[in-house]
Amino acid sequence: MPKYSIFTLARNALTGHERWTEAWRSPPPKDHYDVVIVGGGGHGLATAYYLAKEHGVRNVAVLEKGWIGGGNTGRNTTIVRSNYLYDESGALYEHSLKLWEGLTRELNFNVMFSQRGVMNLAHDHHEARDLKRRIHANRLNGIDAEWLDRDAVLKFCPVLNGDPNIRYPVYGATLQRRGGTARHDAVAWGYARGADALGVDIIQNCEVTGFDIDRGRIAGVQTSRGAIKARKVGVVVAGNAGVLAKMAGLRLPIETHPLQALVSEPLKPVMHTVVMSNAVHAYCSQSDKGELVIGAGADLYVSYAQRGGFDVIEETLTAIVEMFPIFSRVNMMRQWAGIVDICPDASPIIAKMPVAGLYFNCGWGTGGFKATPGSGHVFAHTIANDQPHPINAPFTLERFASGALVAEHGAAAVAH
Amino acid sequence: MVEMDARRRSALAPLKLAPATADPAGVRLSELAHLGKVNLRFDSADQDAVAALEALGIQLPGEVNGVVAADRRVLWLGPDEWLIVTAPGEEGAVLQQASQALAGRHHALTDLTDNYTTIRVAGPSAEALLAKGCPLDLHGSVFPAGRVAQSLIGAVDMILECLVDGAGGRMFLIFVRRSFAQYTWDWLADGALEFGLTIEV
Amino acid sequence: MMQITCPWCGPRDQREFRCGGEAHIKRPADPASTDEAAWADYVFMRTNPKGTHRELWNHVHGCRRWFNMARDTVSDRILAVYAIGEPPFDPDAAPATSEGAAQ
Amino acid sequence: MSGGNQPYRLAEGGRIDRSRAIAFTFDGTEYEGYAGDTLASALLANGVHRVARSFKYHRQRGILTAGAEEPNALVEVWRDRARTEPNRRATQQELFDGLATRSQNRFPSLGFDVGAWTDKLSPLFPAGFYYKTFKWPSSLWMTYERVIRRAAGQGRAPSRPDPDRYEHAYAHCDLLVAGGGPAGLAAALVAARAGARVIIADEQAEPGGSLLSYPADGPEIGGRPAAVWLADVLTELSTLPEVRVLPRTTVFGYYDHNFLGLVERVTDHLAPPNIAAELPRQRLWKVRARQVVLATGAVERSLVFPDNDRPGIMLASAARTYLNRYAVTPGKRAVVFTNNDSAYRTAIGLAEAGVDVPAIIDLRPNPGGGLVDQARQLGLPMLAGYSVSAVSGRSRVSGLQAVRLSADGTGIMPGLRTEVTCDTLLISGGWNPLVSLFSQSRGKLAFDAAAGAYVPGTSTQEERSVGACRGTVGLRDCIAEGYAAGAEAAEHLGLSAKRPPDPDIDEPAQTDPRLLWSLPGKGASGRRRAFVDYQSDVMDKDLKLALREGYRSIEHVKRYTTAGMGVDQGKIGNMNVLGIVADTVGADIPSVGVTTFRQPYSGIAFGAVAGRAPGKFLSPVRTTPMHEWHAAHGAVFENVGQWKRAWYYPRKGETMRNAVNREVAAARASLGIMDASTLGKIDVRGPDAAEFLNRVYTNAWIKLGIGRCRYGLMLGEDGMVMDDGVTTRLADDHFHMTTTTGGAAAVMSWLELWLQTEWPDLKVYLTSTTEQWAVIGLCGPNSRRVMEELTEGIDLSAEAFPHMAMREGRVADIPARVFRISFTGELSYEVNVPAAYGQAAWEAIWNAGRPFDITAYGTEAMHVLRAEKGFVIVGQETDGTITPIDLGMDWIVSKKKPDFIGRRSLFRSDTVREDRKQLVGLLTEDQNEVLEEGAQIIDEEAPPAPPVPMIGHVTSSYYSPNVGRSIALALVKRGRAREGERVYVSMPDRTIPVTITRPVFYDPEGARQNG
Repeated sequence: MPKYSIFTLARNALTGHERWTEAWRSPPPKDHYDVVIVGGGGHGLATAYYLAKEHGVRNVAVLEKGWIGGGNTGRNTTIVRSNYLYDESGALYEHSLKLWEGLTRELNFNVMFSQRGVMNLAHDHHEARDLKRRIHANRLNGIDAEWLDRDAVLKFCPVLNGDPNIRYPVYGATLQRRGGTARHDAVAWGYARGADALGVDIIQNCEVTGFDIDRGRIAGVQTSRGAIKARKVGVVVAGNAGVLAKMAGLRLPIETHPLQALVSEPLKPVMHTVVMSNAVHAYCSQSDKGELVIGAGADLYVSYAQRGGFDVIEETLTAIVEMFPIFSRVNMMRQWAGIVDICPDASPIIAKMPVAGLYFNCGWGTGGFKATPGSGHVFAHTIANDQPHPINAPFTLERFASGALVAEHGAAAVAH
Repeated sequence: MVEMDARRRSALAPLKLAPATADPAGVRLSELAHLGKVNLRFDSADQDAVAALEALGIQLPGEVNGVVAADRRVLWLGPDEWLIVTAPGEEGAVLQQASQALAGRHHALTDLTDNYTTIRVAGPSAEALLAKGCPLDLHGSVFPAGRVAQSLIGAVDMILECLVDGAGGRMFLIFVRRSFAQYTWDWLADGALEFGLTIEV
Repeated sequence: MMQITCPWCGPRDQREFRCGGEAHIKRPADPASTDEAAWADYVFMRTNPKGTHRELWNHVHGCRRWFNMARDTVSDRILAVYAIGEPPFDPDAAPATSEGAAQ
Repeated sequence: MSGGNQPYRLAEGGRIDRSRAIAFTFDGTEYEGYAGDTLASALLANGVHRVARSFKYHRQRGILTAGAEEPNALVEVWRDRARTEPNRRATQQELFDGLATRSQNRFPSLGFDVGAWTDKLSPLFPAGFYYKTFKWPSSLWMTYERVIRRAAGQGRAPSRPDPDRYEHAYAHCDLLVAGGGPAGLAAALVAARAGARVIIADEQAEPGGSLLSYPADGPEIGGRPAAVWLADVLTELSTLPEVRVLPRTTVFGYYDHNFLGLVERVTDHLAPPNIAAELPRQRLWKVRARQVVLATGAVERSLVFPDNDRPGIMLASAARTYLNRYAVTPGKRAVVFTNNDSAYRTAIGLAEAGVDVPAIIDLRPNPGGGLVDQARQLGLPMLAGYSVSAVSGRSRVSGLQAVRLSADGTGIMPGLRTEVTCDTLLISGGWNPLVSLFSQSRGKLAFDAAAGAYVPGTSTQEERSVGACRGTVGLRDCIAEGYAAGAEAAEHLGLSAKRPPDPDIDEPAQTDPRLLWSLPGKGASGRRRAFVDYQSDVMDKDLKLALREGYRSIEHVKRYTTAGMGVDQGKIGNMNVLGIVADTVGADIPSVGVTTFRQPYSGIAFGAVAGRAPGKFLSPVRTTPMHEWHAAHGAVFENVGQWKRAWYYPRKGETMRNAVNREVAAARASLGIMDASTLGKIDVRGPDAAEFLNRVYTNAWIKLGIGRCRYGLMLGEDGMVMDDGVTTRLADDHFHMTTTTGGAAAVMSWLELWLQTEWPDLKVYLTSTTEQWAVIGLCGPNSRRVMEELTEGIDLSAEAFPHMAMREGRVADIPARVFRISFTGELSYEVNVPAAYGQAAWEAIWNAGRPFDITAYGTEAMHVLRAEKGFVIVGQETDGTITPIDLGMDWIVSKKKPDFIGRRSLFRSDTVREDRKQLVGLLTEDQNEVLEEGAQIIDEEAPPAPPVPMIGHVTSSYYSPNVGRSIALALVKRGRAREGERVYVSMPDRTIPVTITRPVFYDPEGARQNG
């Protein structure tokens, strides 16, 4: 794998960059793999990478029906944080955040993880109560979190609307300084390049159409490019989890909803952190290109259409202009939607399935991007050892029967 | 007409509506305070019940989203739900007579006189003003006088009724819940500025 | 932005409605004697189909009536609206029409 | 040329109003233009081409186009600090008196920009360079990023809030026509004549589209000059009552079910004094159309050759527009460089206008067709089979080198080259039909190999594309298609339309272009700068690098190189990207795939999408019938959902805590009054009403006596507490239900859901009466005495009117329902009167209460009073994970009822755990220490290193003047079993020891409320 650095960049400049080699191969599928990962998004590629790197499982294929990183990985608003309420989620997302902090070097690929801080706004004392409950829990779980009063909030993000007489004035906010944003495509590409270097086959334009199950045990998958045998199959397909589950005869507590986002035309940067508000209901950051990256809630009906209603865009930009009145004359440049897999308790499922050798990683809903490294890391462990890593042990399918949910609606309320 | 108890305050009374006049007035706004409003639920397949109500001057509209204009105006709200609108103070009589007429039948008669207030939107730009926040097709060919619909005006639920105004054109009555009255009024008045606003009190 | 035909009020903008999720979910006749798994299936598990979805909608800003709707979740075309209590819409039985187009 | 102060303005012609000269500034220099000019045409009239610096390499850039697709000429329009508008297309900004504009993305000036070093060093910044560097040491990324962010962005956001208005309007029509060019107008006309309700939206200041760019002596339409035909059509449309023509209006989005979004720019073209304050700056139209005709036209492609981005290089069609519509010549000596016929019109037009045209360079070895012949007849020199291999001049083209292409067009024939001096280079790479809206409608695109362009294929909505956006060439066919589409649409609407005969127009037939996506020249790719996407500074070699590095999918190529991701969203460059990628991988274009077109078609202001909602109308402010009284008595209000509730009533000099303490004490000592009108109220009526309540509440309702009240808990099917309230039996078949303030709407639709879908057999009607009633809470030992003074028709004695009963009578001579219920544990009454009487009743009670020093108390005092009694608040003691058992409310969960909503979930293995969090009380050692709500509880005084095990959290915490100390409610694991134990509340700086108690701090026996 050709190393990336300022020096190799300079050397290649002399030859007009004609000597760079491909970041990952595009081999034809083999007829057998030890592990097949279905879904070439960030989570799937990370899973393959850690399988190869930490568990020595290198005869691995990642099957992607389109192009890698083309689903929610390439459509999300790239917010990374770990300030969740419950111990189980805190451990999962903090595990992920720690991996983020070393990811650029780990992958020798700049994922531009920018720890510019994430603020969750409170607009009255009732919201403050819930947010404080969360930061107290974060602190005791070793997750950095602090409370900013109104003045501190406006100092930290001066472009916020500081008028005390508006409908929902700024009351205070939680701040996780280690949170921030990352470059979404780079995460997929970086893991793909890393996994490929360790021998993983990344196979695009290869859609899984069925599972081969032999006496309750997975035997392989049927794909648009033929049958592929596999001892184990890990499925990480976000919004399409239900479709794949059905192929395996499983039912999931998941509904697939559109989640919309938009960006503005590039502006000279004026906003250097991430601001989220549940009450006014939108969140916003400014990319290194200068675009305001904006999102809000998911549409409340099942859809695979990657579309959603214009009313959500209206409400979202209303909230943005309310919070940032100086952005009113800024242009929306592009809007789009992903399809997200929402669990009743707003927490994921990372677990063995009733079919032996079959594993699902789904239900990330509106907040999966931030978990990419951690999700891949514990899912790889679960697949390699056929038992969960302690961190993902609580995130089973069975919890919906027992009632042991991990209700993170508060921490995940404004979709991101 | 029953005499009005001076202690009753309409939802918009606190606004102390100041008359405003613009020329030309694209929109004329006013509050119709204290109209009697009785919500009626029952199964209109029961012809005897329907007849008994008709005897009281309460005639159900034959079509959905329809209105029967009379002293006791009946607005269609749903397959088994209507709003009976009367002159101020008449609601008591309607409640009492109608519940006798429907006695022994499964029904609900509920006084909602104070639950709603009524805002009249008139003038050549009335439709354009409503179109700023109402997703209904308000074109005269689709929503003529004698129609009613439940929908949204901005962020507020409303019952919208279309009537003939004096000049033979259309005017609209908006029924909104009391606590939303001031917000709705402000929203309408602000939106009417570009057309020229007259407030009638 | 869909246009949904309320079985009572006629075609209205999607904004007037709220989706109530999957329709025709059978509540166990005797919850007390229903085991955890079956109960969880009723409370939490969903069909979530890629294709025809039969779902509940409420004309929440209109007549407040709940009704059934069949919609293609890939195209968001509405295949049918029908009253509560009617049998589940069968895509093979009925010809598809788009509400958006039909209006 | 007119010379004077507009040296490039022709002496006559054009659609500008020469009687109205308009002064404007660009980068501080004063210029003059005419009414009807755009900023671009006026600048060109003054000989100004260089107006911008490019995004990445800071190269000097000129005006490339005459429309929304402009990738280079983005300027800042400056009205004042609150009204700066970044990234405005100079080609779209209409001129108005005093228009002040600035170039962007340069420092200190457009002429000298320190950022320009990036161009020199561009070999170090190929596509995706940032993925390969700035990685070491990782701790420094934030520093690198700070530097990168300085270079980022283009325009600047305003520094003050936007003072302008934005309006929304819903619109419904039979036919929406997007694009007011010949094809669109033709369609609109036919449908409108048939009586259809038609909306025509056009981006420009006046409808007409391509017709506006025809020379005065251009082709005649059915014997009428194009301009006359246009005027006639517009006149007829204006006479048809159901037609709305919207100029300056962009159809930006095509959504599901024929819903389209339009933005009308109402005042952007006006000078400040002429803008009426109540006029919106822009209006967002939300259109539901039964039929749609797309007539959005086409944009010309550029050609990809070395230094194809120099100022003075312009699309040939744009030059034609400036020449004919604005009477402006782009230069004095203009070379035309093309791969198709259409550019010859420009050459001919310029030559006829007296501009020197030293060469027409055509990629085709043997160009043919009528326009080519006309050019020949005019004796314009032609270089057929030639390409441009080099351009000289940095701030303005000064000359170029033309070379003979090899047969396959990939190489250069040695020897055959000529130098041409010129100040303008007009290019045409063929045409891209604007299929953006069609694609947004989810129509399937088809590829036209001859034109090298995607065109509309199969439609999925009620929509038709006509004219150039469908790939149609030639005015006659465009208009004919318009007529046909208008007629078809009308027929689909059930109208009978008459389709006019196709117009007879004399225009030369055109021949196919020669599609060469990337043209040779400048040898070593290190020195070559051939731009595919001007907006994002993407060159052909960047695309090849991406492919070389394995980014094969077209989406990967775009994302890696950022091609098509700029403000023009690739309108000019996308086809060239696809062509170059296809050539490089040796595939045909369709197999490379097409990237999806996203809304909006072109940028629209956030403010327009938000409309009037931000600020005053963000969300309704709901007020109670007594609101005015509270305000007059100094109440501080708090938001509870959309409601404004009186929070507390501070007297002069009182802090919040003083005021609340006073209110809390008074309510128990003598008499308190509070406004409880916001509670949700539902009238439940019908023979099955009691059975219905039995199913939705956890406790039993069948036997509740008439005139009696009962507290109820509602659960979700998951067994978790959802809402609570007191419900009263008014008659055998009639109940008055109350809900929490915040839960009112949700509970109503929840109950309707069960009634309508699960239990349609139950005979029950629900009616919301929340706002029919004003509710006045009277609380305290003296409340009965006040009631006695005011009440008629009710025996108020404890025996006749016990706790949890309701009586009807008159209070202050107002018909009232009086409930003896209490959320404070005191002797209390809730007086319900019709809302219109609310303030009158309140004032009467207030006056009658004066002898008892009646005290108004707000929601904060109410919280303290109920906490003293350990009464829970749904949403504070509960969070969607709490069962009644967790709250210690087993007493309200019926053991006898076989079922109620959520019952089964209470018996799941996790919900029956012994160690679940349970509601308890907490007492601090320091009686004045008020714990922080939300604080977490731990077992150890000295917490270990994280993660620290947490056993619960504080849900409510207040100072209680009645108990004389602070009190708190909390949820603690196994809490009930740990009564009396000491645990610790963990704060960042310390741990606070607390003792677990029963969650009741005052009058545990409830003697007072029963008194």
